[in-house]
Amino acid sequence: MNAGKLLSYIILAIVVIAFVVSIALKGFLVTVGAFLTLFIFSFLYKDNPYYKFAEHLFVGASAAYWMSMGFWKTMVPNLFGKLYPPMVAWAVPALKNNPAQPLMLIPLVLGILLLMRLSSKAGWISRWALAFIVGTTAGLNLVRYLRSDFIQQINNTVFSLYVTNASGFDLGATISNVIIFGGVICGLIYFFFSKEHKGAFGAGARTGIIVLMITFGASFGYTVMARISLLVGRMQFLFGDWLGMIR
Amino acid sequence: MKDRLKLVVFLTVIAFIIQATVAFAQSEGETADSVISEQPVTPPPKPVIVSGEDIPNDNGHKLKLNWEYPAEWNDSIVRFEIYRADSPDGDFRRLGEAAGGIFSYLDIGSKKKDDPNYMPNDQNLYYRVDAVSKSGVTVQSEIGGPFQTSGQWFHKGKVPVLIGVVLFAIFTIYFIRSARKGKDLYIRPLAGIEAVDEAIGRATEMGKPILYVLGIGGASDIATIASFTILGRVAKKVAEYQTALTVPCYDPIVMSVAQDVVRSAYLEAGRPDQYSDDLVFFVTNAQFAYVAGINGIMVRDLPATNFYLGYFAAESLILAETGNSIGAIQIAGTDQITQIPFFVVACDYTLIGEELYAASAYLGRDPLLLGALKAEDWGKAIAMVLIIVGVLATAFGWDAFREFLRVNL
Amino acid sequence: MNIFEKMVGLDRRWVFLFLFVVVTGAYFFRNSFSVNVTTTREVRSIYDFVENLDPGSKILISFDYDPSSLAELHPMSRAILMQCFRKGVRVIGVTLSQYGAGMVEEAFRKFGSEADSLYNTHVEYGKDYCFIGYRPYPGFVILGMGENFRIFFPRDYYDTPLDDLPIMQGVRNYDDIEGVIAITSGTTADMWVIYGNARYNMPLALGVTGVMATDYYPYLGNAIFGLIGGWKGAAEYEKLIGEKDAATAGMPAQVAAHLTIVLFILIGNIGFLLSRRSKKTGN
Amino acid sequence: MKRRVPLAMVFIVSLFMVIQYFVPLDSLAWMYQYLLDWTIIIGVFALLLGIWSLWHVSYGKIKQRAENWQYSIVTLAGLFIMIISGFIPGWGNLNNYVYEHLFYYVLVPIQATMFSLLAFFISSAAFRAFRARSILASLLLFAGLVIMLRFVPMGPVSTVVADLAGWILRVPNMAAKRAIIIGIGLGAMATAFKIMFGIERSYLGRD
Repeated sequence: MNAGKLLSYIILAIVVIAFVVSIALKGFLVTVGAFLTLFIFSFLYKDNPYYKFAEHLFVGASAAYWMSMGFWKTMVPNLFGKLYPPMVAWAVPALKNNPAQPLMLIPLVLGILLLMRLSSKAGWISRWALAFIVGTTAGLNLVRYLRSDFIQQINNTVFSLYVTNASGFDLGATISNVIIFGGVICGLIYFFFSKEHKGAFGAGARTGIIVLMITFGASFGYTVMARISLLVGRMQFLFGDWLGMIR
Repeated sequence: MKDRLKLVVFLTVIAFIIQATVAFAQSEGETADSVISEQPVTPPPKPVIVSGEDIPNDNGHKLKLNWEYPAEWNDSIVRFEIYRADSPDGDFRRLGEAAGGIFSYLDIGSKKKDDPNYMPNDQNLYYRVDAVSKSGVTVQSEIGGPFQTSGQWFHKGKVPVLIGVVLFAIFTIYFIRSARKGKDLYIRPLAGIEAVDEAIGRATEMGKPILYVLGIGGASDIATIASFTILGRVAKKVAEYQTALTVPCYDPIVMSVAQDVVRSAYLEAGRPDQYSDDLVFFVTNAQFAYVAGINGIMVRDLPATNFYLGYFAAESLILAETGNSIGAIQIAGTDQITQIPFFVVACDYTLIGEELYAASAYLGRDPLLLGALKAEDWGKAIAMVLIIVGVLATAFGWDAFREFLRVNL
Repeated sequence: MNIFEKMVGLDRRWVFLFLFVVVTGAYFFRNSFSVNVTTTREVRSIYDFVENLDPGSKILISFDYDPSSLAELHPMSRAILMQCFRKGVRVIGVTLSQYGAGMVEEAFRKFGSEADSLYNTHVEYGKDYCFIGYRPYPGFVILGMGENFRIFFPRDYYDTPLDDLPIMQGVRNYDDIEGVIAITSGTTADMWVIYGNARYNMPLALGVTGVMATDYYPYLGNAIFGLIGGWKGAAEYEKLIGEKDAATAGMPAQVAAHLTIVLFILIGNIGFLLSRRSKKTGN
Repeated sequence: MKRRVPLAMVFIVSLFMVIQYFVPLDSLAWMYQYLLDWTIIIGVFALLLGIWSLWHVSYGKIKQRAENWQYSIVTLAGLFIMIISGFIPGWGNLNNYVYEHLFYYVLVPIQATMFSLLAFFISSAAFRAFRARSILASLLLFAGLVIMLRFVPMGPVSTVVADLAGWILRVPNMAAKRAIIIGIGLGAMATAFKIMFGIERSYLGRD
């Protein structure tokens, strides 16, 4: 038995003992939560069996979680409940007296078509269902993006460059507005694909990327706060809820 | 989405009503104060229903009821109760109430026939308003009506959007046609795209796999669809070079599509035998479980190249940092503006926003796609012109321009 | 490999370990550190706004978040409410978040009694504050309140007619109150700007989560007069009112973490610049 | 059949979606609601495909005794325990003891911890990437540092830093975000257009 293996057995023993002690002192459920938390944190050092265990458990259980959710919250009330309400009356009594909607046969059929892809011969037919989904949202996105991301943003950028305040001309605000105006224009220039970034156009594009970089740095810096809050939250769980060391 | 649209329609409606109400209430108030200031002792007068207006730009089933009431009674009326029936001698149903001092009510009926609050379009409706005084006396108005509501064929507030759609369609069709005729279109180089070949080549040399992450979007998210096209090109190269490819998926529909895309790419490269559905597989559709799974794949399979293209949320940085720690070349791209900074910081190449959508045209060099790219550039040019003209117009105090761009919803 | 190259190529696990130790330590000993929080203009302007109100004036506070963002937003809600109660500024409370009502109701009662014990006030429902509850379609409600609170809220959360509440007497709409502070974790922030301020032009301030904050800075100075972002903003507010609580308690960990990151960035850059120089001279 | 039907379907459905945006009539809203409902239901059917794929890959690993195959047993155990507890008849409202507790004491802690790993990764990313390699990288570094330093008490300098941070967030931040959003709007529209007219059809595969 080599040293590495010996060490891993020692660690396993410690983990098991700590787990048992924790169950005895703090209860089963909070212990499970705490050990899974520690298992995930251990990934920061390197990949290890404990992380692998937590990861695989998480993947399997979460997939099934969403499956059950989808079945009870969507299939039952939205499909079966509308297709033939008495069928699900035992689960969702509120639906009992709703009229049956034969149109709901269409998603049922499309859904079954989708499952056909498991067959190697009739797999192509599943594309009908895909086409339906993609088509629905393509149309929806077309108008949505045009309105909120295009027209609305242009409208927001139309403002007065010259700013006055109570004491007259406001130099600072005016400069800021000019920078915003210039920044938007240069940013747009940067995104031009079919024109070479040369000369004045190239200068505009370079200014554009400068503004982008400043923004990326700032957003990154600001997010640190929110992420540290998450970590503090986990500390609170480990040292407070589990170990009871901080209140 | 639907909710949002509905909401916005509601908002316009209420804005209309509210402004009318205010104008109305204010004019009432001004004349009234001077007339009588003492509390009258006589029984309260009847409210008088003045009008019932159909709300424009909607599907009907909504009506704004206005009535008049002497302002000197404002303080002694607690509320008005509003009733509706489909005939003058029919069964009047209580709809709701308005506080004293308010002289209009927005009746939002149901469009469902079996709903007790059903409000038919294009049929006569009759209303009654009861004033309830502080002392508990209720006075009924005369029955008002008939009023009608109707749905409209076109939402007038959305004209700018319609113009936009039509203009954009014309541009796209024009440039696609000219591209088809063989007109050569220049496109500037994009570092992230040029790195794709090199990144695949590197993986091949090292004999390590390539990891392609489509993100947590659905098959209908624009970013995911852009990513499918890139996946197709990448998979074809990968098949030609005989490198291993791993595509873990978050959404089962995305997985199905990705399987099709990769299978066709292998077929096109002449290596259908190399493809199996195990290359493109489902992990789970829980955000962080998906990330945990991909992290595991990364540290165990040690891919030489990671692609993160599609829709990403907070997980972007977890992926990019883990990928970096195993020394992979990373090419990322997303249209999620909050995540772009993290990719820019932690990846070797990042396609910023629109560049992700453009990537498919770059990789395919298909004239149709290039034409559409040109149309996008024209869209940007128009945006710039609109902004510059708008700023100039505002400088000269001409606000009509800005008003035109406002989409009333 | 010289020392500078080592600085550049430092294993990131050292960064992790250092951060872990620092954050844990700072959180454990949070009461022994006092962090001098620098107050910013955007937070101070909200504080000054409330501070300059006369006792008896009224403001509307909209608590548009639910228990999932409670940890991040409750501290700022508490700080603002405490200041109002102490100053005698009256608060009309509302929530535009579906699951917010119970939480807000509880918060009012809790913070009210805290104010009573801390400042010797007698915060009374109906007189010093009221809570008019929740209505769906936030944009719609914001516009409606611009005309008359009674359009959507004929009665308060406890079903009392608004006119029976002393605080609501003579209050028709935004014109009769001094301003609005919206503490929000979602899209209602946009709605307050677009439908509230743009249409009725009342003074508006926002309190938002840390991730949202950068998106609302552009509105400062035109649509909103103040902005509180996440824990930092809340801690600033707690400092301004001289009443340290949850956000301040989280600050040592935040400051320590930020310092750690800045420190590592400096180490990385010094190493990078010097190793580049030593390479040049070596050549 | 294999290609024409789906492409025609995409065109018809997406055209309908565009039209319903401009026409506020009941009949269209009725159809629109159905379409959205159907999409969601088809999505749930697709989950079955997902579960099948997960089972297939995990089972394959176990059968072949591939590397780390033991952990695939854990995955399948998690999957089946959760499915069984979620599907037992009569527990349709999901208020099942095992299901709920697995959620609150297994899924929630792991998820929150995965999320909190970001605190570490954001630090290591800053350490590695915030280097003054070029002018652009220096700008990124500078803006990031200014924003982070606003946390750090530094006497009178703090006010200057705080004001500068506020300015960066108000001015360049706004300009850049607008430019990116307008670009995204155009790109998304173009992609939607290409899908509608069948120019972009990669999602349908090729055979």
